[in-house]
Amino acid sequence: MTGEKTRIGVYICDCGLNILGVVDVPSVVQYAATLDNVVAAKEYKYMCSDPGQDIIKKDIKELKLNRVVVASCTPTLHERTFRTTVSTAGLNPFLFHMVNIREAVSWVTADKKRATEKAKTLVKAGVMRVTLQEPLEPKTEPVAPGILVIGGGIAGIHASLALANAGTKVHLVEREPSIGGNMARFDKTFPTLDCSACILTPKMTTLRVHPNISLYSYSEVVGIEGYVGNFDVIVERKPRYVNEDLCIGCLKCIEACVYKDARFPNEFDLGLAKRKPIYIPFPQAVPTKVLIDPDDCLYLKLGKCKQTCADACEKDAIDFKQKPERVNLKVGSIIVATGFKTFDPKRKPQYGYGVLPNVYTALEAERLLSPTGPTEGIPRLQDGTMPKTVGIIHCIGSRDENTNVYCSKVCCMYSLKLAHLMKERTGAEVYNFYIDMRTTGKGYEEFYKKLLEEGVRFVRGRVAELTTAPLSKGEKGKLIVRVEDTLAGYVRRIPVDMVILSVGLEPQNDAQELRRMLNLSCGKDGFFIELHPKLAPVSTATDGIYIAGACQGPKDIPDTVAQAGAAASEALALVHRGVVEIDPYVAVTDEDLCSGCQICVGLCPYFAIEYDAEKKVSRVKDVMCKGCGVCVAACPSGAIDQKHFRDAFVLAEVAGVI
Amino acid sequence: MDKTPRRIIGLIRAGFKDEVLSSISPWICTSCYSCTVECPAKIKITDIMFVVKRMAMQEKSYRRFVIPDIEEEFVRMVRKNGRLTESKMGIKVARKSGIGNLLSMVPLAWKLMRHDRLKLFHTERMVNIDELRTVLEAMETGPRVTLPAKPPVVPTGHHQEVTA
Amino acid sequence: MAQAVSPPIQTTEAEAERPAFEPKIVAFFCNWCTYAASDLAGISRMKYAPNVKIVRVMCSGRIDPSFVIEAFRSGADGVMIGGCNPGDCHYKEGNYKTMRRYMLLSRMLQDFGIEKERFRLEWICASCARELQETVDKMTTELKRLGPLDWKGV
Amino acid sequence: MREYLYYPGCSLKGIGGPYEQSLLSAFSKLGVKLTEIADWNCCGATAYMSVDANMAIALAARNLAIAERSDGQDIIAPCSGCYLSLTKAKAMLEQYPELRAKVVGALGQASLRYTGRSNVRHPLEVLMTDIGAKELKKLVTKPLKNLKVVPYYGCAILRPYEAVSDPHAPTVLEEMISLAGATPLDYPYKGRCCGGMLTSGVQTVGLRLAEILLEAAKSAQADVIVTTCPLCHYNLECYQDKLRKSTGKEFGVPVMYFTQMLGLAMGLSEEEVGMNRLLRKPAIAGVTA
Repeated sequence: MTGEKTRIGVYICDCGLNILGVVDVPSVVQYAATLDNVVAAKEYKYMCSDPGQDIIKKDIKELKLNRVVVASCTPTLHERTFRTTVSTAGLNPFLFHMVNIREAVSWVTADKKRATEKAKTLVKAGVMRVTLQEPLEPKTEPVAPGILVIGGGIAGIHASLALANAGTKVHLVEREPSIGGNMARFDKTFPTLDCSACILTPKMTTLRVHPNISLYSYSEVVGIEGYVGNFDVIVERKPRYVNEDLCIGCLKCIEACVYKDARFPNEFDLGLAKRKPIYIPFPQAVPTKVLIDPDDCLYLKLGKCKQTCADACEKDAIDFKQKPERVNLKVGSIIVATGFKTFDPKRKPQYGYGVLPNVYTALEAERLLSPTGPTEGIPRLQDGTMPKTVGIIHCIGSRDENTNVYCSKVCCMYSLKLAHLMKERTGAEVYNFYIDMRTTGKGYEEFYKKLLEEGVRFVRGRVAELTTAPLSKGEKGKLIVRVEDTLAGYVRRIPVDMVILSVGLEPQNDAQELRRMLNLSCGKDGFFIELHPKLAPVSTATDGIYIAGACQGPKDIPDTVAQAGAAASEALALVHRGVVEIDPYVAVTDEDLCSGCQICVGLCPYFAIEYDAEKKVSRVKDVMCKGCGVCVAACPSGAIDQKHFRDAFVLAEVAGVI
Repeated sequence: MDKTPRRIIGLIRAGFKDEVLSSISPWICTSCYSCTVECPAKIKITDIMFVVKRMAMQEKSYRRFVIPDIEEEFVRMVRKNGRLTESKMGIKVARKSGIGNLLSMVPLAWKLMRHDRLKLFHTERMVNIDELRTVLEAMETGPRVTLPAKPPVVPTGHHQEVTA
Repeated sequence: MAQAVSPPIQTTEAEAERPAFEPKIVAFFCNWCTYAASDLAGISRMKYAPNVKIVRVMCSGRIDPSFVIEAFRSGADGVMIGGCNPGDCHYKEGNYKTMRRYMLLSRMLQDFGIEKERFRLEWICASCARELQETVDKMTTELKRLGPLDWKGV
Repeated sequence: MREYLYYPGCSLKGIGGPYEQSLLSAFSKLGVKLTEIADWNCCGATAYMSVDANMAIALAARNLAIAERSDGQDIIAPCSGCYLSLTKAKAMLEQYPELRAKVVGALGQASLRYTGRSNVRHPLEVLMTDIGAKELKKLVTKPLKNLKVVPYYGCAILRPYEAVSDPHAPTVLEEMISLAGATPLDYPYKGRCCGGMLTSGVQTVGLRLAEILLEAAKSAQADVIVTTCPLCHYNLECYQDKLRKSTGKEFGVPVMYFTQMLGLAMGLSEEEVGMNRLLRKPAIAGVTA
């Protein structure tokens, strides 16, 4: 290319009215034409469209362009598109530069004149930068065949099965002793009132025996290194104190435990039922293996116990000496399906959760309604009687500037489901206190209508408070719901026996830790952010990592399953391609300039720089360099530079923007 | 309360100025601020009630009843003495709410006097009332500062189709 | 709270005729957090001062002190560096290096008479569009108050 | 020695007399000096704010300006209404520069200077944070054993400013009650309005609010309701007769100030804390004898 005259084509996109509505594009084109080395400057309605790309291709061939600048949206959106465009026309893709005049100009600038000026300045800087750019070859690397799925709720289960059925090796990591997630806690699902266990359990057992799936239950991902195609994962398996390979799930040990009564709160039942120190979380648990809680077990706590459980085990599976174990995995991509937690209603003291009797969260109500739950599916009050009236209060913690501003999406529907089941099981009069009914799924509005016909009562109004202080005889011993009935136009006091708080969905407590480990982004609400809300809904800003289910935002089971399938297909596409292209923005040393001080060696977080003691120079190992450029900025002799981000390129851009 | 706070806010947003300014609800508000700390939309309802009351006062469009009268009486007394004399205020209030009410308060007043908490002929007042008057008069010169900067009531609204 | 009321800014007639000073600010943003925040600001249609021109780098750790000095030398009135929050760096710890470099460089620039308001380091996460908008506007306002930088170089 | 400025407000000079009396004797027992703000004026209360906000703020600001003369001292405003008016005025003067300019100018006409440097505090919060539970505990010589107390905060010290305690789940008064050796009852309406001005203006509403509070206190089998505000005290104490006539309910719940409770626990006599000025005295073992 040396000696050849620089010929630059500049293409300015109107983006419909997105750019044109604010920036005077024709004047930017006119201006671009006057810049050094620019041989063509053109405007088009949508540069990213086929005809738009064709203009560029044609010009490269006919006008013999050897540099291209496109001024349009953010490079995160279309840099790859245009690189492909220029390379199909025979130009090296790295002789292209993209200038952002939409997200960085037209959408963020109020004054049209100043927006146009800014666009001109940025185009000038882009032209100055591209003039210096050099051709590069993209790096390709093989993709490891396995896929890691984090989280064994319905999202993780569905994604794992989809991948495994396609012949891919899956590693599923679940932190609880059993997979199944929250769906396993539900009795029925809305709006079809399918039995949750009946549709979930077969999937769980299929997963357990699937030859392509390695299940790590009661385990957590504690470390992830690497990048798309090549992730090194460390999984920590918490000790069950029961050898998983030997345990056959006969449950004789539980029977034999020295504790004759179950007296420790069962996590699966949210503390509403009790279990022994040695237990199985719920009957359909997968894997069907017992475990021992070291905080409750006499032997593990005090070192003293008759160990009747071990005696009862015919397989000698009980192992009090078990220690946490670490497993190293190599995977090509990762699906994050870590789910949600429910809003803690103690943050809204006016609803008396934890203080007043017979006030439950919706998830607790699911257990009360489950045949395997503490009341065997017939909800009872704390005194053992059946409730005659039940109040379900919507939007707890949701749509509230003081807590979560977002709508949790599933609560209206699950509240309707709970109302139906409550009425069906107890015959109670059920009130729903709602702000708006949001029933926007298939068959959802019909379900709402059905409940209206069933005689479930609906009061539109945000409940002010729940109190036990009666103002009349009829209110004595009741929970009184104070609410402005905005349809009737009165402030009402409605006495009920039981209250269900329809708590919203929140990100898991440790979502931030996982976010850091995986280099993901979270929104203001703490849920993981997708790469693009419309066109890349399960991808993330980190290549090779996909998200599915409620860790991305509140969603119901159908949406979760659909997303899990989408994430599986994205991950599969990557693994099947077998290779991944990586931007070659690596650091390079000029051995003539290197003084051998080795400052860079210590700075590199990837150990990608080695010191050649013989020649007394440092050298960057291409394959290990991730292209951050930290060493470049630190080199005291100016001997290191970064491909595509050379000092000269950045400085040209700086000179351009001033 | 003829209109709930939610309705008052709704009417303001829809531009029903007359309906809002003639409502007794803002005057019934004891400014306990419960709504303000609880509002899921962080609307400062109590402060808006104050704005509505002030606008109604300025435009003389409030419904005449005991509360606005008390508040005006309060202001008069403070301007005169710099402080409030509860006994005198009490008598005025009781008188405004009817002769029956006034009489019904007599036993209580008597009790309070006996417990040294009410002095019938005492007036609570500042020493240097002129200083306070100087400040208040200075406040009255020049334009009034509107609080909040943008008043919440929009000027016109579509009116109800049917009035029952 | 030392001063009861800050006096209104007085404009003389001569000043009023001159076009208002618009500072030039170069913003080096890392690709993963702050540049993503600027994209989000765009998508959310948040308006901010057009004085800021963004130069994208992969990591704030790539920002060579010479970039900053060069920017000031060629006429920038302010330079902003935007990176990921501590602990959130896409390249593990590039931003820590940025922080150390920034502190040194900031002191050095102050010695050369460049006010510290002219050179800022901001951690702005990918979803922090609002912060981005506020920071950019605040810096622009501050620089308007400080006036143009008349720097002849080191 | 700790020193504070004291802003009594109109009520403490009248119906709230026992509050002033017990506050002054309790603080003097603690060795804390309270200096009454010289020639203070009415805080403006809610009434002035309803008529004219500019004037209401100026009224409150004059008190703050006078307080600033005693440099660095915090203002103790025992009446919740005064506490809120003064705090609010200060906040609004920060929030609205235009208003501040006007008020500063008007105060200037009377040679008063306002900078906004004095803090407004409620005595409950001063006792629990500045003096501290540990120090107070030492001085409790006559714990009020077996006394079941309803902690009643009312509105103005809890909302909308959060300086005294958590507006949703306040605890500081309960701590004070326990400290005095008494038992704080679980009371659902501890931050609910007492009726405010409505008890005299619109009795159908005002007395109803007082009734709800008294009813709940009675059903909690309270020996006494402890309040932090003269208006709450008046509404809850003085309307019990009237409520009996209108509703037929006999409440018979005594109401006292937290400063009276603390004073008694610290060994002050009934007279010193003005117990004889209450319409109905709580039965406190070992005190009344």
